[in-house]
Amino acid sequence: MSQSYNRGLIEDFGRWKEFSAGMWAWIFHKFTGWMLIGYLFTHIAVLSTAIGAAQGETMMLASEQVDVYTGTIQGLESLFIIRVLEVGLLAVAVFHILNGLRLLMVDLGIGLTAQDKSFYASLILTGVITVASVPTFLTGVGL
Amino acid sequence: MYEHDVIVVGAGGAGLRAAIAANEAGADTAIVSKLHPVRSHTGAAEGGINAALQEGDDWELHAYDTMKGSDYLGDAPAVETLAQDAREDTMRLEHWGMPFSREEDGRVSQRPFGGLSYPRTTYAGAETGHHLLHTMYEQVVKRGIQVYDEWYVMNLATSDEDDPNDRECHGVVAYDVQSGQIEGFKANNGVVLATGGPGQAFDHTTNAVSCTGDGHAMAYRAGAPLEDMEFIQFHPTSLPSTGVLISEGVRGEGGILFNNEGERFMFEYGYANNSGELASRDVVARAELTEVDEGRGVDDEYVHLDMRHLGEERILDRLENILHLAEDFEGVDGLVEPMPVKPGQHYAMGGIETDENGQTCINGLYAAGECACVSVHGGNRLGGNALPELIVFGKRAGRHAAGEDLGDPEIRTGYGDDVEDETETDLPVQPGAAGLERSGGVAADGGVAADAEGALERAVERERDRVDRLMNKDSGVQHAEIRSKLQQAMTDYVNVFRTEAGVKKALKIIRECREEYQDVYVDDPSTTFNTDLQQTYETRNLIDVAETIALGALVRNEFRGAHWRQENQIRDDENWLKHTLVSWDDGEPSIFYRPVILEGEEKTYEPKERSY
Amino acid sequence: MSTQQQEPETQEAPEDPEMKGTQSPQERRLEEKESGLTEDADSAGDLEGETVHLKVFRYDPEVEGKQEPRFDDFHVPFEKGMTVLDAVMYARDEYDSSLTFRHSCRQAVCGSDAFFVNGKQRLGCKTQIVELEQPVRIEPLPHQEVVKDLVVDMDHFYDQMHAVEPYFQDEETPAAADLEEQRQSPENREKIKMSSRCIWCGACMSSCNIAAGDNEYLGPAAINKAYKFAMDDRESEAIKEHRLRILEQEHGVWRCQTQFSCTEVCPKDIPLTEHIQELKREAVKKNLKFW
Amino acid sequence: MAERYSSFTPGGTGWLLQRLTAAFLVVVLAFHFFQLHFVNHAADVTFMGTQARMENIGYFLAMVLFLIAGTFHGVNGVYNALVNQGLTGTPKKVVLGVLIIASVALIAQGIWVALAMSGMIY
Ligand SMILES: Cc1cc2nc3c(=O)[nH]c(=O)nc-3n(C[C@H](O)[C@H](O)[C@H](O)COP(=O)(O)OP(=O)(O)OC[C@H]3O[C@@H](n4cnc5c(N)ncnc54)[C@H](O)[C@@H]3O)c2cc1C
Ligand code: HEM
Ligand code: SF4
Ligand code: F3S
Ligand code: FES
Repeated sequence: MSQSYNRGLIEDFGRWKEFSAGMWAWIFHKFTGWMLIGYLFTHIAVLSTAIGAAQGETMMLASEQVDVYTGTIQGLESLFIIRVLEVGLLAVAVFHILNGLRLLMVDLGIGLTAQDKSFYASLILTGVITVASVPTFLTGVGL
Repeated sequence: MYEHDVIVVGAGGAGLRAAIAANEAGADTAIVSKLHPVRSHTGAAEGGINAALQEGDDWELHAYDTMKGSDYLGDAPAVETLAQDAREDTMRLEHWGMPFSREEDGRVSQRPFGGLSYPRTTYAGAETGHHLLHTMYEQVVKRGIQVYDEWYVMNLATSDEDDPNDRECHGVVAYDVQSGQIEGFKANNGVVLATGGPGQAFDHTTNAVSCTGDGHAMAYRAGAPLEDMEFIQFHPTSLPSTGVLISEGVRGEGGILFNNEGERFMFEYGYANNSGELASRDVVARAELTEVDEGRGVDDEYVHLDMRHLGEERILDRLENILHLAEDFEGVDGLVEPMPVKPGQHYAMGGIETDENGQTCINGLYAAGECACVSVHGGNRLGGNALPELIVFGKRAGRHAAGEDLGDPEIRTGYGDDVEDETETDLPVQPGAAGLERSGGVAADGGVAADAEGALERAVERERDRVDRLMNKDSGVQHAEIRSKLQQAMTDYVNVFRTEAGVKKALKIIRECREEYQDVYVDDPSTTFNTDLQQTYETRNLIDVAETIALGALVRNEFRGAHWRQENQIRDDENWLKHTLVSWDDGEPSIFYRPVILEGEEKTYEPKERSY
Repeated sequence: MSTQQQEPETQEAPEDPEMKGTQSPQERRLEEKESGLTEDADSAGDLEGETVHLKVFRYDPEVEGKQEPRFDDFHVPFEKGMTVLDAVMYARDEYDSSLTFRHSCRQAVCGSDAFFVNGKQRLGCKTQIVELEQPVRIEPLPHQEVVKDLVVDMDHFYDQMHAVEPYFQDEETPAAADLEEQRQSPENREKIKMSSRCIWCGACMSSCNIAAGDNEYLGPAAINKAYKFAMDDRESEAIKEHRLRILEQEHGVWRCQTQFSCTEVCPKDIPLTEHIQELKREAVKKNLKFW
Repeated sequence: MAERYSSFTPGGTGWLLQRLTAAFLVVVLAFHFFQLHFVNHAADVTFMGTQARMENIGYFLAMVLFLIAGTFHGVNGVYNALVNQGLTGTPKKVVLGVLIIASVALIAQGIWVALAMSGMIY
């Protein structure tokens, strides 16, 4: 009699089509934030080769003897897939920054009634900046 | 079984105030309500609370206005108590944090209202009732008063002496809507009924779906008389599809009423050549219905209230909320089309007969708020006088029930040597009878209840049986059918216009409903949140209440306040300065009258022509 | 399962109650109803064009066939001005009296009938049918347990409302008997005006993903309730500080991730997010004083 | 209910720091991106170049602060997100512990890297 029906998780994510702008902003911000912190860890890991480089470790890159740091970074940078991922990272970071600014505004109580518009603006701006930066990111990539 | 000192039934303004007062007086108090407190219909009140607060105003003026408004059918001790106590009790609300509208100097604002000689309607925006209700619920939370919400009170447990005046109320039987459990609630000191209005007896009302007159019917069946039930206030401008109220403000700002031929009928047909649309509520309501009856209504149902000529700017500035109401509840844009309106039942002046302390003739049974009749409103309630009634008499009932001494009441209750029996009117049906069960506490074997617990147990058993019967019966009539038939009859024949033949017809239909109700069944087999069962109970209460309204309307052959009779369209002070009382004793209602008390503390109120 | 209804079904009298053995009358009735409904489905379509198609969530823990939630179809004749509440009331009164939902005032003040209508929390009585796409899908509020049909368990919501000490606190009020009020400027009254309009419908709480994830989060309605008191100048500074302390505990204002869905669904147009943000800033300001 | 009020936790501190670090990050992150993707292309990064930049004490400090702020901001963000989803009790304490250890490790490693880059240690 005191039973009741718990609809469980469908409620949260099964209803994604019904999400409002603010909810999407929240989800994207979360997603991009996690990507960024994930990247930060990897980034430091890659940069750690600098410790080796400082101790004089070397490696072969394009049949040249270079220090591990330079070698690792340039080696990675020469991969197309890494360049694509970098563009992705830029998109993620730009969105996080723009929406982060939007959130900071909201925290200060500025422009609350336009919160959905500012979210759409962040999305569009992210798209524009990302597309515009593609040439820079893809220059000199060895395919 | 649950046990408390004071049990308050209902959690609207009156119930909450009673509970707070009883709690403050030291009683262990509980509220039992079929709705969560904040859902009560008090939240719908907009206008305000009358209280003589300002310098230059005086409670005596308030009393005078109220008496005049009541068409001299209010009892002076009650009217004066209201006017005196409203001041302090309104202030108390302010101290409890109620967000009243304010003047520049920080004092509470007051505005003029119909029928008042001084601007004394204290208000909180256009949602005074909402704030009043929430403020008092907050105080209930603060005091930790136990609230049994979504418990439907089915009946009272009273002792079963022959004379209602000797009976005692020991508690109530209630039904937990969530679980279907039926339990007794024992009240050591008293039961306060605060169940609100009976608006659902009518087809078209500004009242909530939950306003089904349960308290009226329970008290009535337990032997407490219902007083002045024929006095029903109809509001001329409610939206046809839902009954939502369009405030007088629209007409105040210059809104115009048109019939289907585009005629400004208030003037065109001479209903009110001076004040037109701004004539008093009953005049406008009658005019609208005449238009419809004579075939000039829109869709044969309503008339048009037009405010477009006021201009968008003015409308947005002063009447913005009206635009929202029309849009949300009727789908009409008041800026581009006229709004449909028709008269709707709005308020019941009558109710359970009580004295100034809120007590009925049954010992330990109290009533307060719209379900009670002290009586302050008499034949007609002034706008803004219901909310102060809730807090003033709710408080008194709560305190008295908790055992505080408030002095001897001047108003008498119940059948006694000061009443006069009804003898003249020819009643088309013998009221009552029709094989319905007897009242709450009367033992089936007619024996005297041994003690409180026994009375309560028997009452609980009786309700359990009744529920079993309704649930196990699997064919018959459904309550909704009976309810709509009843509502239709009341709106057709006991509405704004009342004729002897019409009211008699209504009584016959009510009798039919009563008979059909013998065959009612509940289709929903569940014990979880069975609203079907609850509404079946409510419908039965509505039948009882509707019958008393119609009986009152039949016997009172005069025109007073909101009650209009075709056969005698004048106020007949010679014969009718008296209250109508209908009491149900053992299923056989009797009708009697009690004279109005016009002698106040210091002066006597002389009946004067009610003209504004 | 889908049941289409056109006519109020007429209940046949049971042939012989004794023969049915252990079956209770309720069960039998239900069976009859089920079969009756499927037959009725064939005659659907007559009123097409002027009827409203509702898909209503049904569940009852006790009734066979309803224990597994389902949607029922109802076709309700349309009338001008019809609201979602009018439509479900019609369906209940004419087709299936066991259809269960809370409702009372029909004018957006009692807060009983917040439903999830076409994917959004709305008050049934305040939503015009014509504004909705058909079929109109009506479900109980998300993120609350369903008691039956459209009725959800509100206890948690009430607990959160009560948790913020939702009552005026000030010892130094003048005596009521002196008819002396506490002064409040019209500006201050205006400041708390919107926050005081809440009708406890629970729509906001239901729409908030954070409240769904963190059961202890006070939620927008309760925070707004506290805002009403915290911003009211009639309460003293000390009490305001006490209120901020309640609000800034872990599951208080900081939980809000400014999703704005509460603000979007509130039928009383209360700027909830704005109020929550203002309280966050107030709390930070107060804490800065500590350092 | 009562226990909710029992202890006074300045819950606003974390929130405020999250905002402050965010504001700081906007500036340094933009600078960082600009430096390493537009002014110098990432593909041309060499140890020499990095060392040259890192030997500038201002740049060095900025990068270390960038790291600390970023780590705090990111890890605190993750922690909040988990708590928002209803993480409580022991798991919550465990997660907090793990996150703290991870961020301390990250910052330590990062500083070591930075020192190596700037040529201060070998
Ligand atoms: C639209 C509108 C506007 C109004 N405006 C004004 C105004 O401006 N000024 C003014 O003074 N008056 C006004 N009134 C009148 C006034 O609001 C009402 O008379 C008053 O609110 C009634 O309060 P109450 O406490 O008696 O009942 P209600 O508020 O109706 O409460 C009844 C309570 O009883 C409970 N209950 C009922 N039956 C049972 C049962 N069987 N078991 C358990 N509980 C039960 C309900 O749950 C509810 O809690 C207005 C009325 C309406 C409809
Ligand atoms: C550059 C400018 C940045 C800005 C303006 C910014 C802004 C914000 C803000 C305001 C929040 C809080 C959201 C909330 O509580 O509602 C946040 C969360 C977060 N940020 Fe950033 N941020 C920036 C950079 C970064 C970086 C570099 C990282 C990674 C290291 C990062 C990782 C995160 C994470 C993980 C969260 C938590 C997300 C969640 O809620 O799940 N951010 N950011
Ligand atoms: S804040 Fe708005 S949505 Fe939330 S409960 Fe109150 S009225 Fe409903
Ligand atoms: S939806 Fe929830 S996250 Fe905040 S803004 Fe409203 S409370
Ligand atoms: S019925 Fe009261 S809010 Fe809708």
